[in-house]
Formats: sequence, C-alpha cells, structure tokens
Amino acid sequence: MTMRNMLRTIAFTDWLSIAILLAFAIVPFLTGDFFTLSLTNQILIAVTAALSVHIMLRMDLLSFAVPAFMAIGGYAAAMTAQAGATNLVVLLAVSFASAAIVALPLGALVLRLRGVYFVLVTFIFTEILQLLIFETPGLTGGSNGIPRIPAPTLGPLVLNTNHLIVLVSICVAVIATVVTMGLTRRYGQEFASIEENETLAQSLGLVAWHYRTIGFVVAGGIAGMAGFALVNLLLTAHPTSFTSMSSVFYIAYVLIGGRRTILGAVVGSCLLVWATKVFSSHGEYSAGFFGLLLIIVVTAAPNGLVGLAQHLLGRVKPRSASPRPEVADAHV
Amino acid sequence: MPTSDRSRPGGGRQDRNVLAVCDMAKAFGGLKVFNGISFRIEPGEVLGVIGPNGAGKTTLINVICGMLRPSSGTIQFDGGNIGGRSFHAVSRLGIVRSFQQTITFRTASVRENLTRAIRFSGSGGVAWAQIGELLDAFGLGPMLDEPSDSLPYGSQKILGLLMAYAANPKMLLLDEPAAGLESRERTRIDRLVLHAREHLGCGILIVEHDMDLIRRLCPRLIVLEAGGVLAQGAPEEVLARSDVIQAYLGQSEDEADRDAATRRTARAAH
Amino acid sequence: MDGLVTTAIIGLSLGVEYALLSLGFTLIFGILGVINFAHGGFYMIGGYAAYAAVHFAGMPFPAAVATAMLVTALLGYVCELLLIDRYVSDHLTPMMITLGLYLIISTALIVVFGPEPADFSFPIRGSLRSGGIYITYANLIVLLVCATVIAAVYLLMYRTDFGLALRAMADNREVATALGMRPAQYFPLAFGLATGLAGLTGALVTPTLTLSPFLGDSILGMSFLIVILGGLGSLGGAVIASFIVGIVEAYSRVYLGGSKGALALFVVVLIILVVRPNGLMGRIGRPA
Amino acid sequence: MLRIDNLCVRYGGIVAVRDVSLEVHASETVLLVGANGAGKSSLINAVIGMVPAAAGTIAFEGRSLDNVACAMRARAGIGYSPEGRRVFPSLSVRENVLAGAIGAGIADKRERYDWLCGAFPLLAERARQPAGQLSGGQQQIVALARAMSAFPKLLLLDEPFLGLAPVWIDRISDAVRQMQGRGTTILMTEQMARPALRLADRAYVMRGGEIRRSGSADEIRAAALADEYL
Amino acid sequence: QECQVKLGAMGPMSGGAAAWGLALRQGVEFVAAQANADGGVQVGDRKCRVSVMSYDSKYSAEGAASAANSMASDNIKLIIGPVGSPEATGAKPVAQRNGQITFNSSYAKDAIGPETPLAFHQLAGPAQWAPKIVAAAKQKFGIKSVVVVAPNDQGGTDVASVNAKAYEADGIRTKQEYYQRGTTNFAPLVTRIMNENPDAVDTASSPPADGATMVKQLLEAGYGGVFGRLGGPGTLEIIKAAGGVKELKNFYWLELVPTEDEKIVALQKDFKTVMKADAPNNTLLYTAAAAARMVLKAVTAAGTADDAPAVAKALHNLEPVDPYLGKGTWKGKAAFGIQQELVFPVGLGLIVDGKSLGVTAVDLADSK
Ligand SMILES: Nc1ncnc2c1ncn2[C@@H]1O[C@H](COP(=O)(O)OP(=O)(O)OP(=O)(O)O)[C@@H](O)[C@H]1O
Ligand SMILES: Nc1ncnc2c1ncn2[C@@H]1O[C@H](COP(=O)(O)OP(=O)(O)OP(=O)(O)O)[C@@H](O)[C@H]1O
Ligand SMILES: [Mg+2]
Ligand SMILES: [Mg+2]
Repeated sequence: MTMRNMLRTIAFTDWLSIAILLAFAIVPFLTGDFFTLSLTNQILIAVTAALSVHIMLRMDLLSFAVPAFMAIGGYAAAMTAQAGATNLVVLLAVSFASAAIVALPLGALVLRLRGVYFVLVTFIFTEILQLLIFETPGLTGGSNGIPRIPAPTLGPLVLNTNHLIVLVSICVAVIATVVTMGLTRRYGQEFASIEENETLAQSLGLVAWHYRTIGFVVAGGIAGMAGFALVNLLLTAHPTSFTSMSSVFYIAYVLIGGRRTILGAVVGSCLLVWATKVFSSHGEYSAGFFGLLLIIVVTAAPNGLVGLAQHLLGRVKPRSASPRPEVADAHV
Repeated sequence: MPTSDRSRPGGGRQDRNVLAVCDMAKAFGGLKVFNGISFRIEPGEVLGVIGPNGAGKTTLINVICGMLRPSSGTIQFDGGNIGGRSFHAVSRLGIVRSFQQTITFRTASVRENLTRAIRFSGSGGVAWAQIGELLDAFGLGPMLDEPSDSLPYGSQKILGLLMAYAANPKMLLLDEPAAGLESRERTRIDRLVLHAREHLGCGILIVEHDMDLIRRLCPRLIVLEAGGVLAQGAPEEVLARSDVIQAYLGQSEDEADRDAATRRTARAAH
Repeated sequence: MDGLVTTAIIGLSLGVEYALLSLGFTLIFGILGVINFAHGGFYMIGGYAAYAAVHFAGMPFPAAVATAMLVTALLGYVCELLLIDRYVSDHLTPMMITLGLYLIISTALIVVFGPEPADFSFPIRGSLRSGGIYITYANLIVLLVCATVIAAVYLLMYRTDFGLALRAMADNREVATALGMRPAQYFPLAFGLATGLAGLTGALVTPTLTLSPFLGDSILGMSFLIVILGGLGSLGGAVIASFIVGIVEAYSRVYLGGSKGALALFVVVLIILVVRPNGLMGRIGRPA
Repeated sequence: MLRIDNLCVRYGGIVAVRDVSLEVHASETVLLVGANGAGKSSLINAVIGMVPAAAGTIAFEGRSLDNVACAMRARAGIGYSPEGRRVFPSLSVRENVLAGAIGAGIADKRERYDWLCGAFPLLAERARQPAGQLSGGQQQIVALARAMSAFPKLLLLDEPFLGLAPVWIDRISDAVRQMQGRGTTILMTEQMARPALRLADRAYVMRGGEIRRSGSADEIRAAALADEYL
Repeated sequence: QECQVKLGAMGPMSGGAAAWGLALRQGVEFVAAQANADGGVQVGDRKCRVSVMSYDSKYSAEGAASAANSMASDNIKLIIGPVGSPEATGAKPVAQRNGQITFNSSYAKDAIGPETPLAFHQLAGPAQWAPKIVAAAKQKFGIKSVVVVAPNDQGGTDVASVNAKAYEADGIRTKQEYYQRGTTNFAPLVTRIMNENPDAVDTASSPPADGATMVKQLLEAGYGGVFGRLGGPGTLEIIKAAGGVKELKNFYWLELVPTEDEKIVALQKDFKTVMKADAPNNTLLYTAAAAARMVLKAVTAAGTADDAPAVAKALHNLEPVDPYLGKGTWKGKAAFGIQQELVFPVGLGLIVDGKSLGVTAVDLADSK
C-alpha cells in the first residue's frame, strides 16, 4: 500500500478518535454513576498521557519521561491555582507551557541519544524529578504533596462536581488530540523519515534535531496538561501520582492500542484503564490479571488492536512484510 | 571541457559554488586513511576518484559531506570553510551525496521518496517536471506508487541517485553509482550525470570501480592509494601509468581472457 | 579513614552484585535486543526457589542455589520458546510481553509465599574484620562466585562456537541462519542462560539481605541503568558500569545520605550518557 | 550435485522466478547472468532456503531440499555469500570468517583461517577490527572468506565482485580457482560478466525470471559481446 | 425481604504495602463473618447480612481516589481504610464528595481534619504514642542519642518526623535519615549510621523487609546499641533476621495493640474458627476489626447503612468499647482539630539484654 492511502487511513482513524472523545462528553449528562464518571476521567487522562508517548514513538523514540512532565504541569497548575488564578484557561496554559519550557533545554541535552539510551535517560529524568520533589518541601510540599487545591473556574462557574471535572478532562484530551493531529499531519513526512532512515533524511538536508525538539516539546506540554487533569481529579498534587513505573503503563496503552495511529492511543487507554479498574476489586490478583491481559493482547495483535483491525479490513499490510535483504543495514 | 553557460564562474565571486579541499587528512585512531589531500571541483566539472578498496574514497565523501570531521586541513565551499560542519548543514549548503549501498525510505513509495527529497532540500529542490522526464527515461514511471523496497536492486540504486538529484544540489558526491548495475543500466548513470550537469550546473564527484564509466564521464581523475594521491590528471594518461596499473587496475581484460583460455585448455587436457 | 575504606569495600561488593545481576540482562539485550522487564521477576523467583528448596525440601544451601538457577533457567527457556521468540524482530512487543510476565510473577509470589518477607538467611554468619574495616563472609562468598561466573560467561560468549553463533545471530539473524546457525534452538538457550543468571543472583544475594516479593522494580531499574550505561550488550561495559555505579552509590549514600545520594548517582549517570551517547563501551559503526 | 526443476519464487503478487530448471554438476562452476530484476538472487536464495520455493523442487546430491530448513542446508554442505555483503558488523573480521566454519574442529578452523589469510592478507591485517568499520569492498572480501571457510561442497556466490577494484577482482578470482582446484562446485551470479565468465564453465542467461539461454562460458561470452544477451 | 449492609475494605493489596491492605481486609471480613454468624446486624427493625467488598488502592493517591469512586458506584458508603498516607490524601476529598465514611490508618499530619467530617482515623497516631514509648525506652535504656530511619516518602516522613520530635522533647540528641524507597542493600546507610555512633536506631515506619535488612547489616557492622521500631509492623521478621533475641540484645517497639493480652490471643482463636485460616501477623487486622465493629454498631444506632452523615453522627455518640481491644476513647481534637480518632490501648514490646520482656499494654486515654 502506498504512503498516500496510508495517510488516508490515519486521517480516518484520527477523526474517529476525536469522535470517541467527544462521545465521552455526553457521559456526564447520561449518568451520575461515580464509577462511570471516574472511569471516564481516568481514560481521558490516560489518552492524553498516551498521546505524549505516541508523538515520540512517531520519531522512533520511546519516552519514559511522561510522568515527569505530568508532574511539572500538575504541580505548576496546582501552585497557580493556590496563588488564586483558578481560571481553567489559565491553568491549561500554565500546565502546557511549564512542561514545554522544561522540555526545551532537556531536549537539547538528551535528543542526541537514540534507542535504549534515550529510554534510560528519560527514565532517569523521571526518577530525578521525584527526588527533587522530595528535596524541596518548601516549594512542592515534599512527600506530602500539595493538598486542597481550589477547583478551577470558568467565569462564574466553579468546576468542582464529578460531572464538571469530567468536562475538564474532556477538553484536555480533545485539545491534546487536536494538537497531536496537527503536529503529526504538519510534520508527518519529517517524522516518518526520521523514524525510517535518519541518515538518508539528513543527507537530503533535513535538520532532524529541529523536528525532534519540536516533537519533544509538544509531547512534554501535552503530558503537562495530562498532569493538570490528574491533579484536578484528585484535588491534590501528590508525588505518588507521577512515579517512574507509571510511565510503563502509558507506553502499554499506546502499544496495546496500536503505535501507528492516534486512535491506537485512545483504544489502548480505554481498554487497559477499564481493565485496571475492574481488576482492582480482585485484591492481590489485580496486577497478575493485568499482566495476563497484556500478554494475550500483544501476542494476538503485535501491531496493536487498531493495527489488527486495519489489517483485517485490509487497509494496511503488516510492517515486517518484506523478506528482501536490507542491503543498507550491513553498512550504515 | 564541456560546461553549460550557467555553471561558468563568470561575473560573480571567483570561487562561487567551488569545492576546494585543501591539504586534508583523516585518521581513525591509529589508522591514517589519507593524508594531505588537495583538489578543486568547479561548477559543472566532473571529477573521478578511483583507488583500491579501502583507499579512503567513501571516507573522503563522508568527510566532505560532514558525516565525519577532518583530522586536519580545510574544505572550502562558496568561499567558507565547511570542515566539521554538521551533515545536514552541509547538505543545506547544496553539497548532496549518494550512498554506496541502495538506501531509500523503504516503506515509502517511489513518489513519496522523491517528494521528501524535494521537501527536505535546503534549496527547495527541483521542479517535479524535471524529475518526471528522468523517471520515464529510467523506467521508474510505472512504479511510482510501489513501496521502494520491492523494486529491483538496480531500480533502487537509481532511485537513490534521483533523490540526490531532486535535492537540487550545487555539488553532487556519488559513491559507486554503478555498483551492482547491469552493464546496460550503467549508461543510465551517464544520462543522470550529464543531465545534472546540464540542468543544475553542479560540480560532480564520482567514486567508481567501473573504468569504462570513468573514461566516459570524467575529464579529470584522482587515484587514491595508501593514504595519499597516487596520480592525478586525464584518464588516458593516469590509467596508463604503470604504478596505477600495478596498484589498482591489474592485468587488462584481454590478457586476462587469454590466460583464462589457456588455463581452461590445460584443465581440459587433464 | 576506616570510613573511606569500608565504603570502598561496600562499593566493590555492590559492584560485583550488580555485575552478576546485569550480566543476564545485557545478554538478553545484546542478543535478542529485548529489554527484559521480567528480569527482576526471575531474580525473585531465584530467591524464592532457593528458599523453598532449603525450607521445604531441606536441601543444603549450595544445592538449593543450584536448583534455583536451574528452575529459573528452565522457566526462561520456556518463556522465550512459547512467547517471545516469534516477536524478537520487533523490540516493543517483547517488552510488553516481559512486562506482563513480570506482573504475573510478582503476583504469583505474593499469592504463594505471602507479602511478608520470607525467613531466609545466609547459612554462614559473621564477618572478616580488622579494626573498623570489615567484610562479611557472605559477601566474600558472593564476591567469589560472581567473579567466577562472570569469567565463565565471558569465556562462553567469546571463546566458544556457541557464543560466536549467538553474537552472529544478534547481528543478523537471517544470514546467520543461512550459514547454518539455528536461532530457533539458540535464542531460548540464551534467554534461559540469562534468566538462570538472574535466578542465581537472587538465590545468592537475597539471603544476605531480605527476601520479599517486592524487590523486582528496583532490581530491574538497576540492571537497566547499568547495562545501558555500559553500552549496548557489551559484557565488559556492563561489568565496568556495575563497579562505577557501585562505588558512586556507596560513597554518595554514605556521605550525602539516602535521597541526595540517589540524586547524585542519577546525575552522574545522566552526565556520562550526555557525554558518551553510546554508553561507556558502546561502539559507533561507520556512518556510511 | 544440484538439480533444480520447474522452480518458481513469488513475493506476494510478483513472480521473481518462473518455472526454472537447471543443473550444476559436481566440481563445475556455473554462472547466472542477466539484467537487474531477472531473478538471479531470488534463485540463489531459494537454493539456500532464504526465500521459500513457491513451486518446483530443488535436489542437492540427489536428496530433495523441500522442507529442509535453511540452517540444515548450510550444514549439508552449501556455502553462501549473500548479495550486498551483509557481514556481521559488530563481530571482528576474524570472528566473521570463523562464523562460516562453525562446527569444524579446532585444527580445521586454524588451517582454513590461515589459508584464507594467505589468499586475502587484509583478513590478517584487520583481524581484530569490527567488520562493520571496513570499507565496502573490504566487507565483500570478508563475506566471501566467510562463505569459503565452510569448505562447502556447493558454493553460492551472489555478485562476488560487487564494488571491488579490478586488482581485487583478480585476487578473488584466484581464490575461487583454488576452491575449484579443491573440487568445489560453484553457482554464482555476477553483473560484471567478463571476469565472471573467465571463472565459469557454463552459464545461464536469465531474464524476467526465466532462463533465456544457456551454454558454455565461451558461447555466452561470444553472445554477450555480440548482442548483450538477447 | 432480605437486606444488606455493605462494608468496603480499601487498602494496598498489591505492591510493597500489600501486607497491610490484606490484613485490613481480613479484619473487616472477620467482623462481617461474626456478625452474620449471629444473624446479621440490626438495622431499624430488620436484621441485615453484612457483605464486604475490597478494592486495591495501590498505595497511591490516584488508586485510592478511584477505589473510593468504584465503591460509591457499588453504593458502598462505609469504608474501612485506606491504609497509607498517599491513599488517605487521595481518598479523603473524593470520599467526602461521594458522601462516604472512611476509617484510614495513615500517620499523615492531616490524616483527618475539620474540612472532611466523614473521614475517621482508625488508630492512634504517632503524636499519641510516640511520647509514651520514647519515655519508657529512655528510662529503660538510658538513650542519649538516636537516629530515626525511614523511607523518603510520605509513609516514612510522617512518622519519622513526629518520632524525632518526641525524642528531642525528651532531651535526646536526634538525627533523621531518609533512604530511597526500593533500596535493597543498606550497607551504605549503615556505615553512615555507624559514623554517627548513636545509642539507639529507630527504624520507624520502614517496611518490614527494609527494617530487617537494616538491623541485620547494623549487627554485621558491629553495632552494639539499642534498636527501636516506632511505627512499622513486622517486628517478628526483624528479630528473625537479626538471628534471634540473643543477637538483637536491646529492642523496643510499638505494637498497634497489646499483642500478648489474652483478649487479643482470643481474637486469633476466634479468627481461626470463623475464617478457617490463621490470623495474619499484621496488627492492622485488629484495629481494622475494631473500626468495622464500631461502624456496625453505629449503623444499628443510626438505623441506616446508606446515610453516611447519620452514621458518622451515631459514631460520635458511641462509647468506644471493643470485645477484644477493651475500652477506648475518641481523640484527635488536639492533633487534627476534629475528635474522630479511634484510640485503643497500644502495646510496648521490650527485649532487654537478650531477654524478651514481652509486650505490655500502654493506655493512651490520658495522652494529649
Ligand atoms: N522482498 C521482495 N519483495 C518484493 N519483490 C521482490 C523482493 N525481492 C525481490 N523482488 C522482486 O523480484 C524480482 C527479482 O529480484 P532479484 O533480486 O532476484 O533480481 P536479481 O536478478 O538478483 O537483480 P540484481 O541483479 O539487481 O540483483 C525483482 O523484480 C524484484 O523487484
Ligand atoms: N569508522 C571507522 N573506523 C575505523 N576505520 C574505518 C572507519 N571507516 C572507515 N575505516 C577504514 O578506512 C579505510 C577507508 O575506508 P573507505 O570506506 O573510505 O574505503 P573506500 O575507498 O570507500 O573502499 P571501497 O572502494 O571498498 O568502498 C578502510 O580501511 C576502513 O577500514
Ligand atoms: Mg567506498
Ligand atoms: Mg541480485
């Protein structure tokens, strides 16, 4: 299949993702059920975080720094709110900007790294941030976090009920999706080239680090918004919400759903978050069930659920199709 | 030597779009690949570089195009020293290379590959129409929407060269463009090179082991050997020199054929 | 003064421990290109297997350790054969699989042995001391075993056809097959070997500390950090990195304290990687 | 030695080799020539088992190779040097060469390695350097040495002269002749028809996946000089 | 027709703190089983069966919050738990929003508070028992200096900092040491402590495994001083790891309940008969059971199981007495500004010169 109708399928799945997210917007009007509402909330937050992973994967970079950026965005929003600026728009902007601003210099430092080296550095960054939070109780409340954050406001409206919190998460998730769509559409060619053969792309004049940085910064900002949504859901900014291990799960959402499309992030998040909630009533077995689910899905659909669906619908041929020897790899 | 009017350094600064390598050396740790190499390539000029395997031809290209830093010496282009500049920066200045192996964006279609080349290039790339005629000339026209990795080896090679062309270079560095191509397909390389010289007016450096192709295309020739320039000049005299024959060419095709014939009869006698 | 020396000794024993730990990880990584998230899991299985062998089967400690190693190796072999082998070409899928394995393993351990730490301690107590400087006999033994095993693995990988074949297949599975090597047989063996090493480490080290079903995360984190710092799948690099990390950790934790120490360690690693983007011993191929 | 009957190779829709039959007798050297995309590599890869045969049979020493795994074919005595080098980049040159001789006794290994170092001094010079750092042509040498170090009964060479300087082509030819002298059977493809034909006893001309012509090396050379193989 | 009282058991049931969550769950299930054994609880004019639903709150704010919501959607208004401080931080506001009573056992400084009137405290916090235990230890061992060790997260700092205050208040030179959660080898920390050369080392609320390793390695390093454990469970593991009472020599620790009191032993027997399994050796079992029993009483008193505020009100008016833990008191005004801390006597365990003096009850009724 050619790149062009590849793009077409992506575009189609993108719209589908937006549709799904907007569909969540009616949930609060349909039901007051706490489980459904908090499930919706967590799914939306997961989607946002997963999109941050997705963007980096588009450039063949696996980022474990998502929780770190979530923490930055979340804490920044929390402090702003406590300082009195509780306007939703302001908080969204702050959470995105703060994370993005940190991502910029960090990117300049670590984007030279590839593959697992990048994975490790991002992982370490998350660990470091956890420790910094603990070491700065004055600023971040240390291990106690920042409790009792005032709810965000929209003009006269105070968004403090379960229903309204869902709406906040919705708008975070939708913004994130639209931004991701814009980014991956605008720079799709560059990202794809960097993913497939950076040497060749550079030989043709592509300034790869340029686009890497853009991707990294935007991914950071999106994660920052996810952090804000999470903090807003819990009414507290707490270090345990941003542990380095949690990044593994955001990655799982993307891979399970399908790493090639935005829809993948959405589908993966829906399935796995729902599963987590269901399993957590099985006490000590919960983690085990989750693991089992991971293995089953990933072995059944190595290209993710969306990848599988596309394959069944005959839209995309599986990635590792060509048995033709890669003459290039012997040498480059 | 034949050059199109556009490429003649008339009017403007003396060394506009001239590549001048000056006393350049490159070593990997202990291993000195080459030492004190100097040469110039004018716009529209075609320079051939030959030499035994491991003489440093690819490394020479790697250093010029910014993938490696020179250990010493300067590389002047457009009057500025580009030694040690980053790969993409050099490429954006208009010095574009091709690779010794077939390298394309494998899952992308032929069309996609070329549009990317145009899109990424510093100078905005060439017009699609200009590639169009070449595509048909090389029989890639019908395969425009095939993923590039299912093309035959030869076509992939050509595609790689076309991508370098599409980036609209001011200086083109070709690393064994004909390797692995069947003898008739090699004439396509000639067409591409001449076409680039005519329409883009760029200087061209060709690394090749195919002497016929070198003779056809290169008015001037450099022979690298054992870390230095063994000989320089017009093909006919350079290739006639005994040291070049001894170090690089070996016995000529005809006498080799004769030897083979005698050997075979000898074996038959057994 | 004593303090400095003692710290150095601690650093060394940490280093050896880490070296053995990361050996298996780097093998799997270097050969199959898989980040084995279940590594910490196999470490714990090793510990519990030895514990079970001692307490329920009444085996002598050395026998128990051997059993533990065999059990984990076998488990690893089976996992690779049944789950991972088909997906090695792609790095992310196996990562998810091993993650799933890890979650299952740690759950199973909690369910079977309970969440409280198990009563499992090294048969030999006491320590070798002169003045304020000391090293426990347990650590000495671990140290010796580690050294021998590391040497053995090195010989296996660099002095035998088996090792050569493994590294060849790591470079290019297809061509290696065409030259008569059989990944289908060798990869599971390699994986089993690696998990066996993890198991051995668990069986040896947990009794000197405390055996509980929650060691996995930190073990994984450590091995990962060391292996990458050492440079992709380079045994030598992993060993060197282990000692660097061990020493840095010891001194920073002793003289800066718990969390500042950890912070220092991470910052050091970060700097090293920014300076050497391919790790300590990672090799950079030629550009073209 | 090697007998191929009505072989077909397909990649998805594309038919790379169409209904090809050919035979290679013991200790003779057979050359496949033909345009790019003619199906030469596909045929070679089908023989070693890197790509499955869609139809037809391949028999080696009288035994059919259908459902014999790739690795087992190599162990049965088929040596292979793939198109475009494909050395093991992170292994040292020495290890690359020895990788071809896996399973052989220590003494054999040393003997073969020494012989190859004699034929290609480069191997000794660069013994410890990772093969991935070598130049294209140097890698080609390593790939050939790797295939030869197996001392196979049947040696498959896919474009052995790719990217080699003229002198080096002569050197390789000498090494190949030594293999011939040892009685090794050789099936090779090459774009550089002339030097290749010097080594070959017989040659087949392929086009569009089919064999268009076959004959002794001299006939084909004559044809080639005359009309660039049909 | 038949009615039902739903109790929720919330706590970490996977991961490092699982032991506590599981013990808590068993405590609640035990009480429920007992209640059902004699016909269920009286609600209004009906006897209702008691059912227990448990949720894994994963020792994180997030996990607890979502657990609270899940329970809310199962219409569970009465929750025993959560356990840890992060969980309490996450669960309190959400549970308040959902109108659920929680009985957390966190040692956080804001474990409960006026702004969340539905949040109760299951047991006495460090502020209650630390001074008493410290005083006892001081006069037993004549401690002049102490190092308090705990992990560098909320679960650790909350307790350690309060303990430290208590030591200082008694004029003991005090140093706090925090290690990173997940540390497995404590040799560096031990060396650091040895350089301090304190009279006592208090492992505070560090997890059993960590505490055990620390003690083991301290002894290996030749530490001869006193060990203390104010806040964490798993003293058995520590004694085992040290190689027995003899090796350990001097040890003082807090038990959430006087474990050797015959009433407690009786509970263990009853547990075995009712639950057909051995009682877990994690003392959260007892406080959780007591809290659950109080809640059921309050339900009877309030005549409803669905109206959390009413039940909370009833709880205030209830005299805290428990068949196993004996007489207790409501406290918390001083520490938290709200009188919702359920305090029963705790236990003080002592090992002196390698001889175990057992666990003696410490009444907290008079502590401020
Ligand atoms: N992996 C693949 N997927 C799809 N088509 C392929 C693949 N490999 C080869 N082909 C097709 O099969 C045909 C034969 O290819 P093959 O490489 O065998 O030709 P060849 O004679 O070796 O050419 P060359 O001389 O360039 O090596 C070509 O048309 C090529 O496009
Ligand atoms: N990254 C590297 N590290 C070490 N040595 C290298 C590296 N790259 C190249 N070399 C060495 O430099 C020499 C020149 O290599 P180069 O590829 O330039 O030769 P070449 O002239 O292109 O040969 P060929 O005609 O075979 O392509 C070779 O001996 C090679 O081993
Ligand atoms: Mg070259
Ligand atoms: Mg071929």
